[in-house]
Amino acid sequence: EKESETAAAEPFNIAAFVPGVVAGSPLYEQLVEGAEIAVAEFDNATLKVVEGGFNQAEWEEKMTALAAGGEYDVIISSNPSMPFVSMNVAKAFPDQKFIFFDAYLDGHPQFSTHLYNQVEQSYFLGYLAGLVTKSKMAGANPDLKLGMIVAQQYPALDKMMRPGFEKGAKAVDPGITVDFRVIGNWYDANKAADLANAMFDIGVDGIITICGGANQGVINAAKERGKYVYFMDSNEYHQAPGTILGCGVLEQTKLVSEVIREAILGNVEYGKGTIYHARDGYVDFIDSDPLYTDNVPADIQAAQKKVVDSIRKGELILEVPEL
Amino acid sequence: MRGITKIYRETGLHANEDVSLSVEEREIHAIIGENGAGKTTLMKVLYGLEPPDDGNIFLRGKEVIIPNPLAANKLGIGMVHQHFTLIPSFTVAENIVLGIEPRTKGVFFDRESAVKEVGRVIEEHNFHINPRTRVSSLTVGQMQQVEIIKMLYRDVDLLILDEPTSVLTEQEIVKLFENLQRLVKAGKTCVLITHKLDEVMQISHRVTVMRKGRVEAVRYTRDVDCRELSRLMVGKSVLFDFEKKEQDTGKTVVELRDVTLLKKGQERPLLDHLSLELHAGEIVGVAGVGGNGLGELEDVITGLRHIQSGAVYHDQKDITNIGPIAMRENGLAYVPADRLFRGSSVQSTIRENMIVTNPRRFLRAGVFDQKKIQVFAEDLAKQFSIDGNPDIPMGMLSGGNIQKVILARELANKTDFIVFSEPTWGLDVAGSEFIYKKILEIRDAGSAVMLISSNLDEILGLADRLVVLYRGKMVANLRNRGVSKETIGEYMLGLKDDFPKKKADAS
Amino acid sequence: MKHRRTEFFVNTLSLGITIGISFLIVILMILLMSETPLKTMYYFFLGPFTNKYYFGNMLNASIPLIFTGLGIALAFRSSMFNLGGEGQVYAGGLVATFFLLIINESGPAVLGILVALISSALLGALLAGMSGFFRMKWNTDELISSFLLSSAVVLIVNYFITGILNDPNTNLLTTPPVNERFWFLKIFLPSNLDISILFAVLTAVGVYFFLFYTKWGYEMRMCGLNREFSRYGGINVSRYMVMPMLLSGGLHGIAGSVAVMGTYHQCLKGFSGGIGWNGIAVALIAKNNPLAIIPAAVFFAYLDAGAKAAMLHSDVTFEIAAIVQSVIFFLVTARAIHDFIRFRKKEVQV
Amino acid sequence: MNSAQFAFPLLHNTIGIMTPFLLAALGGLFTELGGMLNIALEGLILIGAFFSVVFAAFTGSLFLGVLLGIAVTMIIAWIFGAISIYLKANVFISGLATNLLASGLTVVLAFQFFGNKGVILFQDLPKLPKFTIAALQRVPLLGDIFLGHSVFVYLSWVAVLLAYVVIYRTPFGYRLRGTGIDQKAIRALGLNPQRYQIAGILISGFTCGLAGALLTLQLGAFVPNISAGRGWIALVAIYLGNKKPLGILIASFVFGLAESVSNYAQGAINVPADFILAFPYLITVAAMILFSIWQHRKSVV
Ligand SMILES: Nc1ncnc2c1ncn2[C@@H]1O[C@H](COP(=O)(O)OP(=O)(O)OP(=O)(O)O)[C@@H](O)[C@H]1O
Ligand SMILES: Nc1ncnc2c1ncn2[C@@H]1O[C@H](COP(=O)(O)OP(=O)(O)OP(=O)(O)O)[C@@H](O)[C@H]1O
Ligand SMILES: [Mg+2]
Ligand SMILES: [Mg+2]
Repeated sequence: EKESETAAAEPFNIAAFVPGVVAGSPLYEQLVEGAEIAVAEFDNATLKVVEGGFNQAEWEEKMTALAAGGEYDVIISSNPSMPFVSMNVAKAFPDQKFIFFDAYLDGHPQFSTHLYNQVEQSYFLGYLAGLVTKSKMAGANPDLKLGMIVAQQYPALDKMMRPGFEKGAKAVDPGITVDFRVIGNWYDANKAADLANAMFDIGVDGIITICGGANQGVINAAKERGKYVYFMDSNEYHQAPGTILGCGVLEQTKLVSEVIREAILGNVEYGKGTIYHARDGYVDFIDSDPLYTDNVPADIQAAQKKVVDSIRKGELILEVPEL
Repeated sequence: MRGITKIYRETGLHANEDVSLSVEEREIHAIIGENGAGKTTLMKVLYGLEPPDDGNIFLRGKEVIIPNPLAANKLGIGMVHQHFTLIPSFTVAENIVLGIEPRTKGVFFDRESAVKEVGRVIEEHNFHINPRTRVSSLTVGQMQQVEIIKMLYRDVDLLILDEPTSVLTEQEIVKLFENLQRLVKAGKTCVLITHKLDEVMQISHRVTVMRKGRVEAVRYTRDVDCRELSRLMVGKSVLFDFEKKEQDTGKTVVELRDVTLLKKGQERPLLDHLSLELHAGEIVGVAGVGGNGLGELEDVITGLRHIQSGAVYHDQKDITNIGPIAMRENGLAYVPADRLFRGSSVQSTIRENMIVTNPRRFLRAGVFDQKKIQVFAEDLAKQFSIDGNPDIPMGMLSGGNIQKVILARELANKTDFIVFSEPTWGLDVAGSEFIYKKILEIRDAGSAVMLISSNLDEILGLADRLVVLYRGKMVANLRNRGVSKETIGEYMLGLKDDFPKKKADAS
Repeated sequence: MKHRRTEFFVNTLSLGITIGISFLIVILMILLMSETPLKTMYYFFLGPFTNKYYFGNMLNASIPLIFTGLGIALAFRSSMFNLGGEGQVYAGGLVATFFLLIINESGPAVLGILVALISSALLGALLAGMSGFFRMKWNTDELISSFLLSSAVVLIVNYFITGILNDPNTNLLTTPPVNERFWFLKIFLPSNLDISILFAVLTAVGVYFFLFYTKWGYEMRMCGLNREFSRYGGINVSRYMVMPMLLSGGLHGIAGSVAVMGTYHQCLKGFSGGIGWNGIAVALIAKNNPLAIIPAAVFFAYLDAGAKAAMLHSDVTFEIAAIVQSVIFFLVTARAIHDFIRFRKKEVQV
Repeated sequence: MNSAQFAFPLLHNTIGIMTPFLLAALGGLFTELGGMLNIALEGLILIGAFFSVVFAAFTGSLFLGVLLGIAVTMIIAWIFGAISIYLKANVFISGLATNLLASGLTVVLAFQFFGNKGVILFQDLPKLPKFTIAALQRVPLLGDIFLGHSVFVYLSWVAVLLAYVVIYRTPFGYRLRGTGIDQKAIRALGLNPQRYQIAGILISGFTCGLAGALLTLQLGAFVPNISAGRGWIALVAIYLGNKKPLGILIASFVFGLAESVSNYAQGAINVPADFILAFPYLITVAAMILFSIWQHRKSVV
């Protein structure tokens, strides 16, 4: 209440540029949600959400259109590539400020960037998957094989998520291998299911799925075959209890709402990149959900908790490589 | 039919104007008239293919409305079109029953009873065709029989035949007429559209003459003669006589040596060890019953089709299988039988059609000189009295004018041998005469001419030498002196063969 | 002459009616879907003209469409179907980027640009030409083979962009940017519109000239209208199965390199998305007339720009553009409408 | 890993993968035989996919959902056909337009009704029934490869048989084929060729509706663009199958196998994924060329 009075004088307009579509992408949903929370606290703040579609070649132009109008005090977005997409836009409109989440670029005076330690996020899941594949759970088999299905390859995936997941699994047993497959797009859910089935056929019993709309295919296939799925970015246990065994999340809603609040108040420091870790509370593994506690055997839960806690406390440090 | 008027919407053309026609039971009624006189249109109205703009149709005294061919069939009216409407990949029986198929259990096509019923109709009317053969392997004459059987299968009483003889050979025509007469005896009625006056005289009981969309006259055939009919048709009397200069033949221009053309899956060669010479200043007329290699000879001598053995020479130079482009460079000019599809591009302008054989000569610095083309086109139009602005699409011209454009174009280049195939198909008397005059001019100018035709009058009238093909083999090669139609007929049917030994040699 | 004028009148009128109907459908859709229909309509129809940025970008978006439209029209004119535009544009963009990255600082800029244009044209021509060649040699349906080849090419280009040619300094899936020397001059700041629009217009004129004033163009058209006739007339029919595909592919390749040098300055993953497909629509709207392709491409870009503006400033989703475009395609080639007008005109005259 | 162990699941998956191609291609065959190019298969599948799942969720019945989904697909197919045939539009463009319409319409409607342009998840949709006979499950080959698929798979086999019978054994089939070969001949018989063409297009709408329903119902969700190029492959299958139902079955199998192999190969061989993804297309081109060489040889001496 107080805050809104202090800043009531001038309107503060925010545009959220979504490089893709909101629905089905947890991080984008959280971007919008977080921004909405912050904006709701101020009478003078407005939010416009623009979906940029899947063609990254069009992002720059759409971003430019947003900046060109000059109506927005800050443009926010979420995606590792956005600082690079916006470089020329920033040059053309030097007064425009940008805040990027899930992205990192230090030193650009118009940008404020906020990156999550996704090595930790995927490490959580890799470790759990490792424990499960060695366990006697109904869907687990003696093969030391896990899988990863992605829509396409991109730097954050290759540099953080894939190594993080593998590292986590190998921490359980160095003999575990991770089978890696690509769909080629973000929407062919049926192909995702086919790929998942092909993996199950060769002895994989748990898959981490990072393929947007096509995730649905992986979940479905796993459910049918009694295998397991590990999910990134949001709490999705309810989608398939007992199939989705673990969810590694980023507290994007929280971070976005906090950062936007500061932005509206004029306290954001541009020109800086920040990395957020599990120890800061922005990267986490969901182990409190009853759908987790009820479906994962107690011994595995215990082993998992040990590792998760040590990362949460900052005892086990997993560095983010240079992107 | 009374007071039929038909206007084609797209062109605003009055194809029929206040036309009345009455046909009596059990008669053969001929309709004649120049191209475009409206004969086909009138019959299409009767058959329910074109709605009339005015007028009524009466059948046995009762007025009827015929919305479509199916209704016409039900009323006992059947029509055999000028261009066949058969599906080549279906069998004879399948083609005949199409549209009123016998069924089993109400849903399935009953192939067995189709064959049986068609077989019964064939037998009943004394045709000789196997209902199980594919239409694609039939001769033109047989296809026409299939069309007629198709109508008989539909149990029609009135049979309309649109120019049935234009694609048939003498023998096939005889056969057709026998069939028609038998049908009439069996109680059917025939309407016969034709351009050939002798046929009218030979078979019809009555004749209606049409001109420019109107009925010019109706006569009993026994009361008129050819001369009067042709006067009625064109308004003036036309004489068929070819004023032909005697002329010595020159050197050999083109020679075919042992040419053999095969088709995969077919044992009998399409052209069988054919040897033939074309001399300068000579017209070689090639006759034959359809399906005996005339079309193939046309394709081979113009380079459109490759032969498997033998050779072709031009001025002693081997030009075997050099293809159509090189053939033209060797001095070929060619007026094809299929003038709409092969001979012209109907969507292109007349101008564009005129320059196809030698576009290079209109280039200046690699670019078309539009003025030069214009002058050329206008020039040809004048020389050949072609009606029509050179800028309109070729397809808008009448059949006769299209043929003139083709002829003009083919003669515009320097040529030393020219192939005509069915040059007067579907043309009226005046048009044919123009073409004949040109053919003789070309010969007199010293070119070698090959005239492939199923019209024996044309061949006997024009050719210096007569060649007859039978089953792809040459069975006659005679000087055209006092040869009778009957003799040629015997060769065409394979009753006579002047070269039987050659065949033995070959095998 | 009279004939031609009537045709022109009929064409224009029927196009007008088509567009009118389509716009009515758009208005209806906006009324149904938008809570602020007036605002949405304003941006949809006038958005592209509200500022220089939108207007320039609309024209810029038409540039690759002109090239691909011309490519399609050339092939269509000789009855060949090039359904592989997407892959040819993409591959053209990639190979141009590749050479520009290699050349980088060396030699004059014009030389680099020429190398880029030529290499993209050659690669595009090769890809489409293969389908033409298969057609000529074995009668393999070029429509299907070009589509399949293109689908494979898109994936292979993806590999190069995300693999060995990927820019390590960015998180974008793209090659590094090419040297600024090769960037086409912007002529309508702040928009992206660059000088290549002139190049596109010139190319359209050139293609028109080629088709109607040269022997090859003439022979190509004759083959397109009637192959049997052309063979009979002594035209090398086989050549005109391959040549139009080569030219078509070449123009598609150039569309790719022009987009790289003019707009993107690097080969971004997926930049060719839609350029190839929309070229087909543009060519068909223009009835394969090279000069009519210019307005057709601009019109196409206008619809896209309008939908984008409506999405940015109002509450409808961008995909309504797809619906509008589909309605326009449906109607634009509907010959019945055309005939109806012609018929009417005749009656009035009579 | 021994190869037999691999072969069974590989083939089992192939059968699943080929089903949408097969269904769409069989319907498209009827359009093709009527003498029209059906570019719209892709869009029709998408329409079928969207409406089937939405209606299934809405009515709570898979059967009703599929039925209504097919009905909508046939309506769109009818629009495509009517514009091509009665308004005499170029089928090529109207086909492209149908695809465009489908991709636009599904997203716009999704946005309008679900406020969402991404995945639309239908949680409590009934599961697609699978066909398993416990007694036969153990029979080698049969159990491993041919059983345990969703009902759509078996429907598609029935469709092959049905297509064969309709095309070669019914008056409708004869008239349809006749229309494709020579419209004038059909008209001269007093039949209306346009009716057969429309019927051919409606049939393609029917089977594309089925194919689409399979894609979303086995998933319990709609994802924009879920048809993912399957309609194009189906079109290829029609040509590759030499425009015959059995040929189409084989062609669909070939493509399904190529795709299945590429799915398995991604884990097994160390080649960039994009190349493996391109493999089915390249295989199909190769098959097409070989097929045309064979046809060419047959027609030339
Ligand atoms: N499809 C058509 N569209 C427009 N006009 C046509 C069409 N068909 C014919 N015409 C016009 O109708 C007129 C008569 O055509 P038709 O072919 O019947 O002539 P014709 O009497 O046979 O002439 P000819 O004796 O020279 O062959 C021609 O002048 C032609 O321009
Ligand atoms: N579908 C059509 N549209 C426009 N005009 C037509 C059409 N069919 C025929 N015509 C024109 O109507 C006139 C009469 O044509 P019709 O076919 O009845 O002549 P015909 O006497 O049968 O000539 P032919 O001896 O050449 O067969 C011709 O001028 C022709 O060009
Ligand atoms: Mg295991
Ligand atoms: Mg006639």
